[in-house]
Amino acid sequence: MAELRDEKGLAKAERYYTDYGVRARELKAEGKKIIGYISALCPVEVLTAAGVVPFRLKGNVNEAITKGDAYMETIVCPFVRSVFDSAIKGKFNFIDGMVLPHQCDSLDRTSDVWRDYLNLPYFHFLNAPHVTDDPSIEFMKELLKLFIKTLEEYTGKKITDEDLKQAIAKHNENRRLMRGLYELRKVNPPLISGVEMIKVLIAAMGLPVDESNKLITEVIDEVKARAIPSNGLKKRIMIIGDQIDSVDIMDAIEGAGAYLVMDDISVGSKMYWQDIDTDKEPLQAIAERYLRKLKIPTNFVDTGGTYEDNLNARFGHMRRYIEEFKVDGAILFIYKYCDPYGFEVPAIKSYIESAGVPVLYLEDEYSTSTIARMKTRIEAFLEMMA
Amino acid sequence: MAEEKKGRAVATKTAASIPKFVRGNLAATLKAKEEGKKVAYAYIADGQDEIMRAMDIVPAWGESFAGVCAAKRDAEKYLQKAESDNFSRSLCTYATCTIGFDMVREELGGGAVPDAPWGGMGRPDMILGSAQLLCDPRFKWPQATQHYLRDVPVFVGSMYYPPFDPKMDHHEQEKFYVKYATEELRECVKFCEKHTGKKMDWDRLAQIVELSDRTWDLFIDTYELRKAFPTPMDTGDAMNTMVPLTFNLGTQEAYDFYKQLYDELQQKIANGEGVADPEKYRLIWAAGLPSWFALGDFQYFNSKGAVFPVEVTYRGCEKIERLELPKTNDPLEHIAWRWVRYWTHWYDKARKRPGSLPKVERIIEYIEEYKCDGVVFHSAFSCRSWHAGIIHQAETLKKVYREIPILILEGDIVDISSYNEADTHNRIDAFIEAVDSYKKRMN
Amino acid sequence: MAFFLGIDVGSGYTKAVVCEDTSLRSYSIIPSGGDYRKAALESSENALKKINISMSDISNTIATGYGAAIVDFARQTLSDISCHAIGINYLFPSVRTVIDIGAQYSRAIHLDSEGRIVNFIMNEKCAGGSGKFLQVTARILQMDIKDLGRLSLTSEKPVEFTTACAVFAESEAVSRISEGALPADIVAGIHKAMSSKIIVLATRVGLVPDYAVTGGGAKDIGLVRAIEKELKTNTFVAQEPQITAALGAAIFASSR
Amino acid sequence: MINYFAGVDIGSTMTKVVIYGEGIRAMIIGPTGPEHRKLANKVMEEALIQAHLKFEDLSYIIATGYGRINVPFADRQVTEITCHAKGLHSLLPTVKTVVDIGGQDSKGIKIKDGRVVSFVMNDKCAAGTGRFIEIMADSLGVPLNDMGRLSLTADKPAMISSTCTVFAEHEVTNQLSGGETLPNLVAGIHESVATRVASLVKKLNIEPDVAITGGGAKNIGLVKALEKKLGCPVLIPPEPLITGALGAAILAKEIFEKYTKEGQVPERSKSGLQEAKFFD
Ligand SMILES: Nc1ncnc2c1ncn2[C@@H]1O[C@H](COP(=O)(O)OP(=O)(O)O)[C@@H](O)[C@H]1O
Ligand SMILES: Nc1ncnc2c1ncn2[C@@H]1O[C@H](COP(=O)(O)OP(=O)(O)O)[C@@H](O)[C@H]1O
Ligand code: SF4
Ligand code: SF4
Ligand code: SF4
Repeated sequence: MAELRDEKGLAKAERYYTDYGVRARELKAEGKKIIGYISALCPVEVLTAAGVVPFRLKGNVNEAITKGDAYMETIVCPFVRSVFDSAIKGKFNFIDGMVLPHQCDSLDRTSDVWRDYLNLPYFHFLNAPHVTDDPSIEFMKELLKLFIKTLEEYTGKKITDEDLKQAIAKHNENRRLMRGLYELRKVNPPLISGVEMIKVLIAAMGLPVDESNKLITEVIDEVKARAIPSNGLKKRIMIIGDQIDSVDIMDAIEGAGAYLVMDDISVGSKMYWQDIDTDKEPLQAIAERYLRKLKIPTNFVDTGGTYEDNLNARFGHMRRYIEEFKVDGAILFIYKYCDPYGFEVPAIKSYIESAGVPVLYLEDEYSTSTIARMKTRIEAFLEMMA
Repeated sequence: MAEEKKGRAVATKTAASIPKFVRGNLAATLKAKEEGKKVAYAYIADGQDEIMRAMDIVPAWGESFAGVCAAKRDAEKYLQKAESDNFSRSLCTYATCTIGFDMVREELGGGAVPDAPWGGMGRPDMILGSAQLLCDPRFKWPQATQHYLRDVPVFVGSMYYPPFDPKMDHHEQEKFYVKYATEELRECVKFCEKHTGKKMDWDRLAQIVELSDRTWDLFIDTYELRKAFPTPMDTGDAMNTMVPLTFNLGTQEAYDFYKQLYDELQQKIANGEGVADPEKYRLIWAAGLPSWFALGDFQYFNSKGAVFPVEVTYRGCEKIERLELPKTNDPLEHIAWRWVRYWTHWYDKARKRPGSLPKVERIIEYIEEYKCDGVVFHSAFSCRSWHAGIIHQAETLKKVYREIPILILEGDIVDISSYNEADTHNRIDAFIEAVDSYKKRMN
Repeated sequence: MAFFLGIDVGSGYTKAVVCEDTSLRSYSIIPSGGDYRKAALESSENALKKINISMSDISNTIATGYGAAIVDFARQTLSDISCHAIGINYLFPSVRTVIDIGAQYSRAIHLDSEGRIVNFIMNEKCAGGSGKFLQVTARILQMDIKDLGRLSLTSEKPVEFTTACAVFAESEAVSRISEGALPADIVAGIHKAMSSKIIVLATRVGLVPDYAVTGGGAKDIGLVRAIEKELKTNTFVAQEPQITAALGAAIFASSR
Repeated sequence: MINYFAGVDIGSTMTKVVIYGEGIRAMIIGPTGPEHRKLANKVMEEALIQAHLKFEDLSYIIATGYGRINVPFADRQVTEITCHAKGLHSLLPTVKTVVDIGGQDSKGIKIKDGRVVSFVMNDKCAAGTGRFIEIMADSLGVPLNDMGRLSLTADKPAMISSTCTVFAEHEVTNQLSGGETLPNLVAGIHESVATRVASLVKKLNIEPDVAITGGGAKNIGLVKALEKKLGCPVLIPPEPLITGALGAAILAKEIFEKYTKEGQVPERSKSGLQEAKFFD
């Protein structure tokens, strides 16, 4: 791999994206333990502190779900089915274990299936609550302790508060850097395209945090060096959804003649916008970040105030993105059979539209097989906005 | 479209009184205003029944109302209404049916909805949801409802039990799970106090909890009578007789109902009266909510000589003594323990049989005790909570127990649009033949 | 010496089998069309004529399949799952997993060592992946359905199909052709798509060897090879796999 | 001098061309073959003959429909959603909700001032599309043209319980042999499609006037069934099949005029009307 050693920034991200898991495989060969996880709800800091490599699992939109359907009902959301299908087909044969946080029924109700059929040396179901009040934080801390205990047993290494603090610092740095890259999307036209961005996001989530930090820094340097482009004429789009983790839909959006400038997806801004407080006891700080700060629909938010207050608490960040990133239109892309996102659609849609930004709601499979129809809808949406 | 399908003719007299119960529950929500009571949207098995009863809050059950709409084959208009505001068809249809109804009622000013099945439900004063078990809709549905009933406050509590992990002892964890659940129930009380303006009468609560415990016991005693040959009652009836336990827990009516059912079953056993004549095959309904619009399918089974002496669905309780609950004077803590143990009391057993699961242990135990020859699951497409993981349960059952015939029917609870009777009957026919050959093989 | 008749009224084809005691004497396969009763009569008569006997020589008749209920001259009906089990056990007693590919439905049946059904599973509300695909493909390529199999075996690069709908597979195939895809690759692509659906069913009943493929789909060697590739083992295919259920019905008739 | 514009709508089933000057100068409808480009040429040539024009007389051409990217001589591609709205608005300006039933998909479009404000499209399933009706017509042996008329004589539409087109096809033939009348079956088929389409378009808050376009609008039985399911009358443009192509042509005119007003010339496609080559 000598010829690749000079590869940097976007080129590196491209390779990590295209051959997802290539770096994890190398690290595995070096004797590192690779722990796969699903969802932005997994406290990666704990994994980093344990000295293992957190590796976010993704599905494959280009491959039909075949083997997985023999074990998992088709009423599970297609994203989860696709990840499981990839796993059972051996695409992640380099992982030593897996963490499945309790994000939603599609994950919760299939946790036995993951455990029993993948049969990994390490498996942990993190039973995170959905409610975010004080008792829930205390409960989450108990769950984190349990999580830590299982990891310690697995690695044979104690996880100290100091380890946690260091991991928190590194991941906060990671988030800060990524937000810096997002900054470069604010200009018009953005310095980095949505397609490039998703590649960086995917590449980053498959790396140990130090390498991820280095990659993002390189990308920022590379992108910053680009000539400031002349004024862009295309519409600026934000995409919203859960784990949208392939270029195809981004490509469809940009190919239809728009700039993809922002996201509220679980491999994107949802991962990077909220830091962990460093002035608190680590478990408390981690629990608070994952329950209260993380903006995912499975963290129940109720202000006790008016409905309008609740909406602001749940979706206010999207309005801020709209302003900061000068978003002209939003695409809400939800997978079928997803209750947590599905039940939010009317509320999100009307909330964003009330900010004067039109919303295209797409409910679809996790598959490129429907991409042609998606394109038509996206093009029509852009024509509608023109 | 309201082509009313004749409901299933029930086998027991007691079950025939169920429509009265259901109507009564719906009517209570409409009458509550006159009586100065508060109405709460509530969700079954959330552990909050006794709190509501103790505070004279009238529960309005969307799950019951949507079931009624489905059974009357009159849910489509509400499903469509919800869909018109972008609620996907793949979401829980209890929720989307009820939300559709809410939307219609709001458009009519919040009062009665003239053409609603059985008069519909009254507008709630509060919504009492619950996160985590049992499902996502239990907390997303209340939130989504608030989009249409903006002034109605929402409470979402949290009732968790430790997940099963063959490598991990759950007993340690139970304590902090119970502590958490107790605190969340306390939050629920606070919320109810705030929105009813009343204080909780803790003695009354304790009495109601005690009554529920007795109802749990009586329910199980009654249902265990079904072990008899021929069984005096099958799942077709149980989908009705579950109503008092599920929707009226903590009321004397519920207790009395099971007393009456108990007596009737004993009588039938004495007379040797069964559900099918002759009873040739005994099946277990091993998971899944029923298709409310197709309860007649149970009769189709019966017509083939097949009966269901036992089901997992809606058997939402257990003999209290079997749960070995720690003593406590706090009724909320008692509810929490009862709730957690209801799920975990199968765990030790499951751990003893390598590769097994608690849900599978339960099925095995019932197969053995009720002498079943076949297993039927129903997979409803709009509810992941009870229906995702069924394939794995079936596989595990075959692996750790034995190759018993299994039928997985696919359908929905409310949405009739993918149901095909002829098709379902064909499948049942083939399954009965499989059960028949299994019985021959086992002999 | 007695004659027994088994009739399988499938959604696509109606099959009649005449057995003399338990040996197969003749059979007939005709399209079911709209009138199942007529198809049942016609196929029975065809089969009887071949060995110069008439209905009155038949001791017992069993009907099976989608339209079995309409066959009023049968003494009894039995589901096609059971009939497949009996038929396969008669032909290949070592088979434990039967994969049946019919016109609308595909199913997998798990048998015990005595040929009794242990479990079965079939596709549900959608005909995606069923034998209908083969008919559609044959029509588009303007070929006889019989020749699809061999053509498929010559493919080097099967086309990836993106639709699972049996109806839209047609338009997808058409546009692939217009993009220059070779007919062989189209057929092989269809076979691949179908076999991956079918394997899901087989996996769910347990994947116990030996395997047999039955139904009209089993006549397609390309499809059978695609299935074998997924199973990583060979399968049994009868000389006339489409009559398996009818044969089972006739055998069953002889046992009554 | 009049400027001429063309709209080419390559649908999954039909290819439609409209030439627009001041008013419609030509409209041609032909079946869509697998070779879109070749066919687009042919239909365009026919349209030019009908309009007595040469290809060079066309100032701007827009392609739309499912095969829109396969029209090399078009100057721009626009989705059928925008084009249907545009076309329909020019024909029936009071319409706010458009239902388009085509061969491969059904759509609902809400329009305001001739512009799309929201839309829905069906899933990738043939149920609820024109294809469903075609297949049923075929297996009943009824010409597609007669389906509508036939269903109007039904006394009680047959209940078709399968959603899947493949299953429904068998169900229909069975019912036919079971003695169900042809009109009742055809009406049942229309009800089945109308039910699916209605539940699709009901996702948009339907506002009157409602119109139907696309091939489905040629079928009066389907239109009646849809009116029943939607609970309101439905308008039909004079030649519903060409709505999309007409919209494309009008859009071509608008775009061209916008450019010329600003003193600019829109960029044109370099490909002339030569036949495209497929298999080199
Ligand atoms: N000669 C053949 N070669 C390949 N496939 C065939 C052939 N004949 C029939 N088929 C396939 O078999 C299917 C019919 O199979 P069959 O078992 O008769 O189904 P059913 O019992 O449902 O009518 C057809 O849909 C077609 O796909
Ligand atoms: N004369 C007619 N009578 C009834 N239906 C028709 C008629 N002509 C076309 N159709 C229907 O219209 C459909 C094609 O409509 P069209 O809008 O052209 O679709 P697409 O744009 O996808 O090609 C066919 O599937 C057919 O069902
Ligand atoms: S898309 Fe929805 S159902 Fe799927 S994993 Fe995400 S939250 Fe869960
Ligand atoms: S358990 Fe299932 S049916 Fe009940 S509310 Fe939850 S999702 Fe709906
Ligand atoms: S996708 Fe096609 S095969 Fe499947 S149900 Fe729809 S029409 Fe039938």
